[in-house]
Amino acid sequence: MNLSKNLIRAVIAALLLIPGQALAQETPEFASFADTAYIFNTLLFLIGGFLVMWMAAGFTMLEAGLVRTKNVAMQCTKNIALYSIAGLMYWAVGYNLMYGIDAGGVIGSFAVWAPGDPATSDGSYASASDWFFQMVFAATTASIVSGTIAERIKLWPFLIFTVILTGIIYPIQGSWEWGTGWLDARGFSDFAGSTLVHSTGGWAALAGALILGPRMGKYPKGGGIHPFPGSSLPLATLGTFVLWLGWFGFNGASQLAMGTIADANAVAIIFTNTNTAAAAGAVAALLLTQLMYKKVDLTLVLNGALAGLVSITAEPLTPGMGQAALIGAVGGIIVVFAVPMLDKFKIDDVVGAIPVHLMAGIWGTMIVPWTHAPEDGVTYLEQAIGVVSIGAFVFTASAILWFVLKLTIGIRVSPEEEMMGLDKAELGLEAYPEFGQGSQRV
Amino acid sequence: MNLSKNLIRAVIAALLLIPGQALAQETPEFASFADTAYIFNTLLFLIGGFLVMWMAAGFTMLEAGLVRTKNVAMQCTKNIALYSIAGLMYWAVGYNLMYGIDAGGVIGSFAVWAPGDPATSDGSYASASDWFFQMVFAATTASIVSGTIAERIKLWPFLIFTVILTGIIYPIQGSWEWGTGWLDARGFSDFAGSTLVHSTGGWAALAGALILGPRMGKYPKGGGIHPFPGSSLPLATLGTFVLWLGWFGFNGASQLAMGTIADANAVAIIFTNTNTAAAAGAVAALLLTQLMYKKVDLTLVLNGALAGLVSITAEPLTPGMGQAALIGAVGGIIVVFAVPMLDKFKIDDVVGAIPVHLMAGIWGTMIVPWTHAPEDGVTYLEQAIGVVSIGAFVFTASAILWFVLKLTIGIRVSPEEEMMGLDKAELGLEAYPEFGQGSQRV
Amino acid sequence: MNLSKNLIRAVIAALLLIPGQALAQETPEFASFADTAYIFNTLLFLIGGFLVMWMAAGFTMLEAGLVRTKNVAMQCTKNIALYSIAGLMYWAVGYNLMYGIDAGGVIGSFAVWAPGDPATSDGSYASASDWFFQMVFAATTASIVSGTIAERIKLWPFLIFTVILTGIIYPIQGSWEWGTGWLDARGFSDFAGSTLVHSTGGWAALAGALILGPRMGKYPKGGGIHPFPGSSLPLATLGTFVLWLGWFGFNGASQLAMGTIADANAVAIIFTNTNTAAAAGAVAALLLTQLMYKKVDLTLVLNGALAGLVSITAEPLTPGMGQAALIGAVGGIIVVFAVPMLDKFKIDDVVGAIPVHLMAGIWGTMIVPWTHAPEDGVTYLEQAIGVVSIGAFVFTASAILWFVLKLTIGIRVSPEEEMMGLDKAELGLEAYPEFGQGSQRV
Amino acid sequence: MKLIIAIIKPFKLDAVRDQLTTLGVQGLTVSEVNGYGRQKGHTEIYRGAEYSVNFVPKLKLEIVVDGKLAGKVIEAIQETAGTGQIGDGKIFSIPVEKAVRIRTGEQNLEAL
Amino acid sequence: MKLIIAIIKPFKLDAVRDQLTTLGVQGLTVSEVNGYGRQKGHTEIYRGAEYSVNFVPKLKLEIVVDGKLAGKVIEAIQETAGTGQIGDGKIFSIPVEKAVRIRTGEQNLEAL
Amino acid sequence: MKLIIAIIKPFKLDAVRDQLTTLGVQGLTVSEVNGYGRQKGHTEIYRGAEYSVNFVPKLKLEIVVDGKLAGKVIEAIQETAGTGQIGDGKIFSIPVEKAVRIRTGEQNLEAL
Ligand SMILES: Nc1ncnc2c1ncn2[C@@H]1O[C@H](COP(=O)(O)OP(=O)(O)O)[C@@H](O)[C@H]1O
Ligand SMILES: Nc1ncnc2c1ncn2[C@@H]1O[C@H](COP(=O)(O)OP(=O)(O)O)[C@@H](O)[C@H]1O
Ligand SMILES: Nc1ncnc2c1ncn2[C@@H]1O[C@H](COP(=O)(O)OP(=O)(O)O)[C@@H](O)[C@H]1O
Repeated sequence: MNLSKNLIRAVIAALLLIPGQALAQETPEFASFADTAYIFNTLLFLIGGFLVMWMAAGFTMLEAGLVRTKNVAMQCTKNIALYSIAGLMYWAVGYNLMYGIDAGGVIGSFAVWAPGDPATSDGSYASASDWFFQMVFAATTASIVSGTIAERIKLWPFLIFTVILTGIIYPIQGSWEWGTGWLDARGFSDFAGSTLVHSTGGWAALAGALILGPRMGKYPKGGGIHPFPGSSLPLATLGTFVLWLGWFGFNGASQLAMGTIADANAVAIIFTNTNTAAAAGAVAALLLTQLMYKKVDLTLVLNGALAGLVSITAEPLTPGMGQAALIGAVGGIIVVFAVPMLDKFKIDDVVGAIPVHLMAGIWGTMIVPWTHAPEDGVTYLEQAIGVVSIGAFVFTASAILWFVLKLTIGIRVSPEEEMMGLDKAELGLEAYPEFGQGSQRV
Repeated sequence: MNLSKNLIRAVIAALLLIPGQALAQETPEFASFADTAYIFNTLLFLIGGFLVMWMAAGFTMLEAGLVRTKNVAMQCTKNIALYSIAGLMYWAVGYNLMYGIDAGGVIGSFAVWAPGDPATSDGSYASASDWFFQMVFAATTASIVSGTIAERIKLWPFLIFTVILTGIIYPIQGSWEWGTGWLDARGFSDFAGSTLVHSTGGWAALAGALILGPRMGKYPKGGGIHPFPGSSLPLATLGTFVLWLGWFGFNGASQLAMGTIADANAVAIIFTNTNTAAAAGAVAALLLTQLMYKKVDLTLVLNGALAGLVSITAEPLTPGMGQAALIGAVGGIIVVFAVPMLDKFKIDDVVGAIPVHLMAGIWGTMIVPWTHAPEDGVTYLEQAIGVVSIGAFVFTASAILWFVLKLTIGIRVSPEEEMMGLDKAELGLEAYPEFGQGSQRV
Repeated sequence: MNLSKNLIRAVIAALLLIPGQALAQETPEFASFADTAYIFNTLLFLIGGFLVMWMAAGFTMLEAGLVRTKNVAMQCTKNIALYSIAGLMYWAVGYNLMYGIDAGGVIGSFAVWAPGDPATSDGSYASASDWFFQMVFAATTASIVSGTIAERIKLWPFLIFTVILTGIIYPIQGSWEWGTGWLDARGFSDFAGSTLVHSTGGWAALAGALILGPRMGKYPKGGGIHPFPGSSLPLATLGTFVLWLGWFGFNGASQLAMGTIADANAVAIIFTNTNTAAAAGAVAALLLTQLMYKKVDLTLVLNGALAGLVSITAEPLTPGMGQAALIGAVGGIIVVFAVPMLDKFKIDDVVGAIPVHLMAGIWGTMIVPWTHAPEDGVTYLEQAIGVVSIGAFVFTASAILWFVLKLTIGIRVSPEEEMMGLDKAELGLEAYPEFGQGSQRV
Repeated sequence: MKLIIAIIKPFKLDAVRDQLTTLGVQGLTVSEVNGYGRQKGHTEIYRGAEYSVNFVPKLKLEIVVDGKLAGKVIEAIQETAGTGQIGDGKIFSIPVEKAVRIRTGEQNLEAL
Repeated sequence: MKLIIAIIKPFKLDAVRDQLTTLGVQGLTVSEVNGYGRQKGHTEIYRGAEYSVNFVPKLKLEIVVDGKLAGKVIEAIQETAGTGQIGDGKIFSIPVEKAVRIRTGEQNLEAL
Repeated sequence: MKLIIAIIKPFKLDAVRDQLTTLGVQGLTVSEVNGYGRQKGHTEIYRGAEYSVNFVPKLKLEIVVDGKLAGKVIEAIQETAGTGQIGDGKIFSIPVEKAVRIRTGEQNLEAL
């Protein structure tokens, strides 16, 4: 924090990063309004990035709250590990696989990312701020998976899956659209990732849930469903609020710029639409569970808010407030119906990630043309092509990977371990060692 | 995140929003320093807005920690629902009722809000960013109410009250001051809402507490007070820290601008004064509880910090650091005396919202003239007129509404339900189903 | 929030703060690009400041999760109190002791801080924003101490120690480097405080741990170690995520400026390096605990992430991504070995603050020259001199203070109180009164 | 001496204890238990799936008393713990052969 | 009447209760307990230090039944709670002198 | 056979268990309980209101032993669990008619 040294550092940094501009940077003064825009854009990425990073904590709390006590520490372990892995893999492989692609292409390049790589910036923002913002999206995708397949998957196969998901699978499909690959060329539109992030996470989760099978005792032989209530609803609620907060970064900074009045207005509209969709999703689930079950189900209200957020993510800018509310409310409704529907198919999704991220993600993506003028060229057909092609790729790739893991190292803990809980079985510790039966208490 | 498409989008957005300026926005370059200020102002609203949004999570955690286990899930449900409802009502009614008012007027207009409405922006910030920032204030007001009347009020009457509070009651009184209505014209001053937000929430809560009555067993027939210790003090502490953090947005962004050096300096001073008042409030409660009870009461320290924050909210800019510390410390002292005092009157305020938000809010508002130069025209008389008139309006309107709800659908759960806990009775689930007695465990 | 009044206020504020400039501020327009930079710099401090403030909540949750149930409320009390005390002491004494020093000097001046003091700003940012950012660093230092000596130290001696630490000890050593004192003059380099904040906290904690002694029963007479598992691993995980998030402010805003492209690039690089080091620290601890113990230890993974963060803090700007990963990974490795090593020496560090903050802090400081060009003049020798001299000063001063407290008011609770838990003994309440044995439940 | 085991509704604890104190009972031990009986638990809904919670939270009191006092104690519990509604609980009486106070080594009636 | 105390593995609760119901048992009381026995607990590692957890979570069932039914009840528990693996638990039978239903004051067999 | 019920201070558990093991006791069951007795609990303050916590956390040990061993077991508990301070707890002895090991069906002394 020494100012004189900072100047030296800043100059060095400038030299390292944008060699051409650094020479012009001899004074700390602005050279032009373009510089101001550069800083605003960078700031938007950084703020958006740290808000999305915070979503990793949101997923952790949501999942820790919705699994049973005996699996809480494992869920925490998986979540901090997956965020860390995403941070390394997206640097080592992911970013350039996603953005080092030719326009209209199918696959990017394999190269470690480094800041200042001219390919990674159009010169209107710091390349490192862009990397940071893109990386947290990859981490979000992995967070989605961990919730669905909780309480029965072994730690290491999950982590290996995460390595491939954040390093390979996510970047490849991402390159098709945001990397300006073939889907982008066709006219597919997914503003902040209803399909690219949320459905992708959802498809990977679905493949895992199918191959892993449900938790022991969830669907008893005699028929019916045996619910396993989550261990801590306040933690689940906290997680939902964290995700809601993070989503302002997720959608808002996906505007990718706020150096002009138009961009600033756009970011502001994205904030309001995002909030409105979430609110409408929560209220829809609130009303619907009251009507259907005569009781409000808090966990479905939480899921409803998240489904509202996922739904608006494909296009948070063009809808009016009423449209945003409607889009979000339908997301909330989808969740209330899809959660028991999955149970009917005996697909065991511990936290509801498939309804929230996959189904509401599809809905959000398909409804994009509704709020676009025809001349924008966003069509239902191209949206469907995007949804289907990304879905097919991610589901197939994930299924193959899960299968390979199953056949090699195995993906599921033993029934005894599942009964004992993953915390004791795999970690050798307990999340709340002292409560109730805790061995430490006695 | 496709750049070319984003440009199109940005232009569309600009056209939708500020038709006049959009034409001038053909290049992504800055047109002028005024544009830079516009972006800074918008950014301040957005950052302030998401910080205040986060306060909704803070209230949730604080309240979940201070109610008994059997009511925790209900408290979470109420809080996520109220934030959602505020988001919808402030769009459908609230904003224009509050800001669509003539200077010096008494009531605004009834109109759905839409971004870009010229009435909602003076052209120096994105109108949507302002809406977002104002909306989260309405939500805060409702959050205050939910804590006081916890553990005994039914879900739906509370939600209906929230609809009216955030859509009608809060905006009307808000219009008198921030909407440039009659109180503003007289010279009342409430920078960030000690009265407009906090006391308003407090009056609504007080009316509710009086009409609902205390929790069963709180004031036993034989006399005395039977405390019901909160279920989780770490969650209550977390909630307090979240609120403290959010308050930087609450007060800081109430400067409403940071596009000039003077505004940036002001926002910075507001941050330091806000922090100082909170710190002094906490330390005052710490010392006072030690002196009075020979033991430090953590829950009163938490309340003390919040009371410090409420106290400085009416004027976080003009005080010096020492003044800020004093204003906050008095807030902390008020809480330590007011909490048992309310108990003496058998007013059962589960989380201490009335001392924290109503009483410290009055204190903060009344002390504003102290730190103002006489030529500012802020007088104790006008402050008192503001406090009393808003108090009278909000208390009366709330009391009528609570009464109507009581006579129609009823506002209080049955004694059996209260004993069983609202989680089981009204939601049919449990916040921590596995701990201790949890039915799932056995 | 009245605009006209705000203008008046802003002008007053400007007059109060930067008298010279205020006259030039008659219009709300920008005067120059220098003003824009001023606002960006101020904004960086404010955002960084609130993120670091949030770390206080992170430490609270981490510590609340790692102590036993019977000491959780006390840990919450200590943490909110220490943050409050830091906020007052750094105003009353700390800031000017730290920054009111002559270049190359040994001690600053004793003076209460006030905004606008020309000594505290070089005119390129709001002085209050700088104070706020510096203050939260002092609070962080105190947070580190509270974790190590938890579960056995009395409340008041701890708070008195905090008063001196944040008001005197931290500022004096800080003045030597960031205040441009003698260490800075020699060429010592510590970008964001691996030594100045983290090791300082660690040394104070170590002195406390040695003088207090271990918790009863931790090292049984028969030999061996009796672990006391933490009460809530999800809270500990939440705390770690909060700290990780806050660290973007901690390191990022330590660039101290973002008003130029070079600075914006630097802040962005700092974000990515910070994240990478944390991720690598977590992954290193994950792999290492699996290899060493055949089980992953979540608490060490959490510590590993934090050690990664501490390690990169001395120089988050110059490393490349690979270097950042390596620096962080070594931090994670240090933790895994140092935690049991401390146990061998019977130094009882409840949360691992000494390995994380002191040891990784030394590592991070010593490795700074590796990523610097020789012409930067950062040498291993000068780094060692900085580490040793600050360590010697802080350890000695802390030890003396702990001793004086021990001899006067006593620092340790009685064995009965320790067995009963500090919550009941010192606060007269319980963190989770209803769980398990809770008296309220029965 | 008898060991009186009483299963009661949790909120009745204070009333029962007060009443027993007036009878001269100087100690008792309480545990949190789950009861299954005629009172049938309730149905919860979690994420759209109904399930019945068969067990109801109860408290179990264990009180060792002089055999001569046993009748009165049982009566007192029955009166104070009753609400007249299903699930009020049970009282069982079991013979105790020996009692020891750990602190002093006192035995039997002196130990209570 | 007998008080049957059964210490069982927690996941066997539903099976045992169902079986007892078919025998006509109408009520029972369950507590969460920790057991020490031949089943030796396990070793945990916390921050690099190993430690053994000696106690194993178990459930304790307390069932007061007609003396004539006691044999069948014990048998039924033994059959349904058994896994054949160490730690399956124990059943103890203790004589009960008196039983009272709090709600009605009914006594002994009628009270069950 | 006897069922020895011991109410002890929680931190004495390890000492008692170790001592019993040396006597040849191979199993026991522990529950968390709240005790009311001469040790009077303490006063807490919550938000300015005082209230007394009447119940003190204790552990309850249940040990079924050969009748011949009962005396020694009681003695051993009394010695190891005692601190000489109020609230040390009680030991009660109750006759047991039958014991069964669920795993094997072994009965009585063999079942312990
Ligand atoms: N045979 C029994 N043995 C042990 N405990 C019993 C027995 N029957 C009932 N209980 C306990 O008594 C409680 C109340 O019994 P229940 O049949 O529900 O109603 P009631 O007390 O009105 O007869 C049960 O929840 C259970 O804990
Ligand atoms: N003598 C005893 N008295 C009371 N409870 C016992 C006794 N022996 C065993 N138990 C209980 O029975 C449980 C199972 O006993 P254990 O010896 O582990 O295996 P097994 O049931 O196969 O003989 C123990 O965990 C303990 O709760
Ligand atoms: N008559 C009793 N029946 C059952 N438990 C008792 C009885 N008296 C005392 N206890 C238990 O023994 C514990 C200790 O008793 P207390 O009277 O406090 O002290 P002391 O053990 O020194 O006599 C109580 O907390 C309670 O759990």
